[in-house]
Amino acid sequence: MIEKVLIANRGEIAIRILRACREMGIGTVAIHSTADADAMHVRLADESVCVGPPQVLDSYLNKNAILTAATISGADAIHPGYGFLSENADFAQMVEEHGLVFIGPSFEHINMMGDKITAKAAVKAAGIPVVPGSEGAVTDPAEARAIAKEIGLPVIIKAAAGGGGRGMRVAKTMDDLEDALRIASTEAATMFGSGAVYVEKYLETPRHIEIQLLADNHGNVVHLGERDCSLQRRNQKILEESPSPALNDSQRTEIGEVTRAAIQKLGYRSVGTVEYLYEDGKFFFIEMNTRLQVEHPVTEMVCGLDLVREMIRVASDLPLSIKQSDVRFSGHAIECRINAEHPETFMPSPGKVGLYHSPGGLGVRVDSALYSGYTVPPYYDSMIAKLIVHGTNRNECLMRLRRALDEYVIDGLDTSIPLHQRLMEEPDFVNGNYDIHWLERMLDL
Amino acid sequence: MIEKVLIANRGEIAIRILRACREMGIGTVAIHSTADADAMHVRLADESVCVGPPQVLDSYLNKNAILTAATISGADAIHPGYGFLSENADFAQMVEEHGLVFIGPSFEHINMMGDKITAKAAVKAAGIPVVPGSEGAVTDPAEARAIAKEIGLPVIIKAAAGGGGRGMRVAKTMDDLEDALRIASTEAATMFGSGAVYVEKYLETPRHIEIQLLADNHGNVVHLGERDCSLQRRNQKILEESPSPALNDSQRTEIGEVTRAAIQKLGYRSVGTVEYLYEDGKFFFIEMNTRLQVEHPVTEMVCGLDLVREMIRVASDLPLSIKQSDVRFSGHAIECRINAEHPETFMPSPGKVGLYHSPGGLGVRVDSALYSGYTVPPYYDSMIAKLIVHGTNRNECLMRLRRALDEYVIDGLDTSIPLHQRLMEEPDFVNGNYDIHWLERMLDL
Amino acid sequence: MSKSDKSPNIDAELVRQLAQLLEETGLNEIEYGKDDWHIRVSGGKTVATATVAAPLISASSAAIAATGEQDDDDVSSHPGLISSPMVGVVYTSSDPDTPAFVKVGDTVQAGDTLLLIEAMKVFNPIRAAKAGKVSRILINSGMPVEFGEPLLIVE
Amino acid sequence: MSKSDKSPNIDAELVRQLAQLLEETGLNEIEYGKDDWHIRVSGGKTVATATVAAPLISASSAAIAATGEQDDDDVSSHPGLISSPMVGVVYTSSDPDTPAFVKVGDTVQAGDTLLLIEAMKVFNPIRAAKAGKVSRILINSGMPVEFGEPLLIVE
Repeated sequence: MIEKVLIANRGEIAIRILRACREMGIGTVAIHSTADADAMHVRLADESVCVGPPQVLDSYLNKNAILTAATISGADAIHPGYGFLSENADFAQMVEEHGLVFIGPSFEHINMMGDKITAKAAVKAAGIPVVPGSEGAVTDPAEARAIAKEIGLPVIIKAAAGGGGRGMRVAKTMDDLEDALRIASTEAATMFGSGAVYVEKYLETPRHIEIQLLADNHGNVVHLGERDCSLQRRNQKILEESPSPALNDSQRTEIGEVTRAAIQKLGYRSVGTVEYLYEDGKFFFIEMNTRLQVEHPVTEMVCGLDLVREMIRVASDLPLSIKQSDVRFSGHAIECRINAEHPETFMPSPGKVGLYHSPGGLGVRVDSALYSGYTVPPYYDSMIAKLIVHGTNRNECLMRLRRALDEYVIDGLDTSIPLHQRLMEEPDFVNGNYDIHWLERMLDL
Repeated sequence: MIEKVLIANRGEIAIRILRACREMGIGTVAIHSTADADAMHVRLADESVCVGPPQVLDSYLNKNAILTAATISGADAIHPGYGFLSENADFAQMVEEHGLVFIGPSFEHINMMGDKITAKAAVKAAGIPVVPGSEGAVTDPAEARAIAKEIGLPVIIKAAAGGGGRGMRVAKTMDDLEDALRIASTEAATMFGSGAVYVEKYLETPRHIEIQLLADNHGNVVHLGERDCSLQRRNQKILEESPSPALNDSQRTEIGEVTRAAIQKLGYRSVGTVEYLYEDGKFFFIEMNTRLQVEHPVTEMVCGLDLVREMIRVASDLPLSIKQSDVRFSGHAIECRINAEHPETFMPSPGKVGLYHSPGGLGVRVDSALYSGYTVPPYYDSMIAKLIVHGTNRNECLMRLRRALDEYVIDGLDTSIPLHQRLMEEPDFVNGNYDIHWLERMLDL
Repeated sequence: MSKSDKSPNIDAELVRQLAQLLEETGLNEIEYGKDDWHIRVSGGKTVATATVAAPLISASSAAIAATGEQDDDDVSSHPGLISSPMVGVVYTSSDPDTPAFVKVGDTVQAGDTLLLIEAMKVFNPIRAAKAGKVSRILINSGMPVEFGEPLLIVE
Repeated sequence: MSKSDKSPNIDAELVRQLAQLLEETGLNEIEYGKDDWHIRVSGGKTVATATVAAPLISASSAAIAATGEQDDDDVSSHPGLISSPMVGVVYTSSDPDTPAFVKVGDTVQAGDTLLLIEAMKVFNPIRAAKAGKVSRILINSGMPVEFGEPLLIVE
């Protein structure tokens, strides 16, 4: 059994993991950069180790330092959280080679899903619906034209090694196609070290719907329903909900089961998320995230499960605590990501927090590393809090979210709370009538 | 439909009610004394009215002022919360006579349950098990002796009009009996304006177990399971949990159904709680509380219901949103009452709050009116926060509670947080092995 | 009666006022605090700072704003202030067709009725505690008043 | 490495020290603030107050306590301080049977090896950046060190 976990992350997710460990009686080691010496995750942990200067490459991405910290603190497992080293197969492998437990999937699966082309081929073979497009990397414009003719315009060109929406180009006409191919390939080479790209059908008004999975080392895989993450700005999720207002029960059950069966076939373990674009009743694979996601609490709230606890159980070789037939979806949950940024200009707003007061009461959960007097450092992600609200149905959930947003006080910084408050008043959002472009249209971007 | 509710209370319960109103789109009017001008319930409400000076008799118990405040603010309903005027039948009647809705039971039921002897007779007739004892008021020592012989010693003598554990005397021998009768009667006359007392069998190591009920104007009554409130100090509840570690499913179903049927027979409406002493597998009626209780969130957490919302629905003549067959008990919940008092000496500790930081994360709910910089006034109840935690089972709930207590920061005051932390380490408590005297024994009182 | 208002404000005017006073008096520093509110300005030409602690929502100023057009800052501590002893609706005369009991400038005797406050259909007279001159009337007839709300000043 | 510690402490020594300074200098008041930490003492014989704001859990002082017996307050800003450039285990000699690279009082040249830090089975030499005299050694051989932890002082 795991007795001490080093948490290779910072901010709210480090605290999320720390809480799960503490509730399981497991010791915690926080790592931090010099900029985070006063951070809440350091203050709450049983032990902490400074692993480097503020720059992430030398601290939170510093594999050697983190492994050394694990060794000298006597941790027997490492939880990577999300971001940073969470999908770094080399790190996962190093952790295992050091005789420590990596709380996550095998490095082989991280590798498989890390390359878009390999991932697409693997999940397609396992039965997951994919977007029509090139089978592999495309460099020849003639080949690209042939594919575009076959699958129909518009098409999108994506970096094989990319992610987070970078290195993408849309071609609406055949004339666009050649330029788009060249630019995307150059960008991909610069950003990801490989110019390999692929061509796919471009969906005009899709929703982003993802299926949460949970698997153990004993062949058990369950799906925990979907999250609708269509509210995005520059491919960054802003608000997530479950269930999706767009799906009915039979669609939910069907895509859940298709995904579950495929992941079982792949022999995957730990948590994972298969992301889809959804349009006109059809699902198209985007990518699989081989880690805990920012929005995992939405699923926890509707399923009554603790996903981090399950990850730790799986990493200890225990079977899942539930079977698919035990999974119950209850009510509706929404997560608002609260960023330290101006709600209109989106200018980052690090700095010292004045009064901090989080909302409370029935159905309200706050995951945050903020406290009164804390200084949000300028070096890291701007997400400073997650407000997650549960209600017996979507309307109750929205009403509760509205009152919780009104109660939330974060003085001293600009935050995206006013943006969320504005969303609550938008008829399209209230009616669940939005796609992945809706938010940017609303913001006039 | 109710459009604006005046909340005739203060502190966390005023905020609890305000939140439910806001989530139903209902306007809120806070009342406050001059001492509470800066209180959170005033700050969060849509409107507020100062009804009097700090002394409760002139403010929160000032019926005329509160009704006038309702009139001039245009409220159409009054929610009394708990304490203060919540079980004052005259007030409930005045509210109705003014053409306003009293969000609670009928004043007749408040009256019925307000007098211990009437209440006992009424619930006994409706099928609820009662403690063996006198049928009515007893003043004659000979009669008391006869009853004591019949039901067996020890016996307890209680004020008919009493409550909250005051005006009680235990007689362990026949010699004690006469004195106990005289003293109890004198105390009752002084405290409650009536010297009427009754004699009951005294239970030596009972648990306090209560059944939460919910009833509408259409004859529907559901029970929402039990709460175990045996952790008490001087008859004040300190910590409550549901389900009780002492009951099995069939006992739970049986006492729930017996209570539900009786309350249905009485034609009761709104929320109510039937309190029992439980010993050796048997239940004995203590009293019925005709109001929302402090510990209602425990039930909300295991049933996934919003009791204040249900009260408001019932007051609007709507049917209950659930049937008995819809009630699902899920996991385990515990509430810690956090008081502004020394955790060992129990000396009240009003004053200015320094840093305030409430715990967050999965399964944690905080109901409180505190904020950083708030001054807890010395005039009112010392309860300043309720920490309610849910887990999939009792052990998970206890582990979560432990970590949440460790995260809770209330600087500047003595609070009972350390007492709760101590409880978490007590093997008897952890094993669920406690009765209503256990806490006082542990505290060496 | 107060409508709540969420944004805590820095009172820039107050800062300016203290800064002026500082120059005028030649003092080095002025510190001024009240309950959870604290200001300190120091140094004639250096930075002035004001901190308003903790008001989650500053309802109190809005509450005052509802009571009349006057600036109540000085009113609340005025020795001649008569405040409302109850919640109710205030009337300046016994019925709409009758002249007001008093107007600004009137001289009153102890025991004179100044206003009526209706609560629960009972009209409660507000009487002068001592003789004096009515210098300000802070309410309008028919207006709801809270407990403790300033009504008028007799000095 | 820091074990967390929940009770914020009043630094009584600091209060005494400032009280002395006050008497010595004849000042009326000394106010001293730093980040979320603030102290103010005033009046030779009147009350001294110290407030420590916001430390949810003061882990930082415990972190320092683990690095040696010395008081590190002055050490951290010492111009001759050599801090650890990495997380690892520090060694004062190349193996247990060999004498230490340096001891207090030794004179060193730029480039001399002072310590080794082992991280991931690699022994990294910590070398003197400039010539000088070793005035303090703040670690013990075999001790784990954090990034930035004070190791020794060469002046």
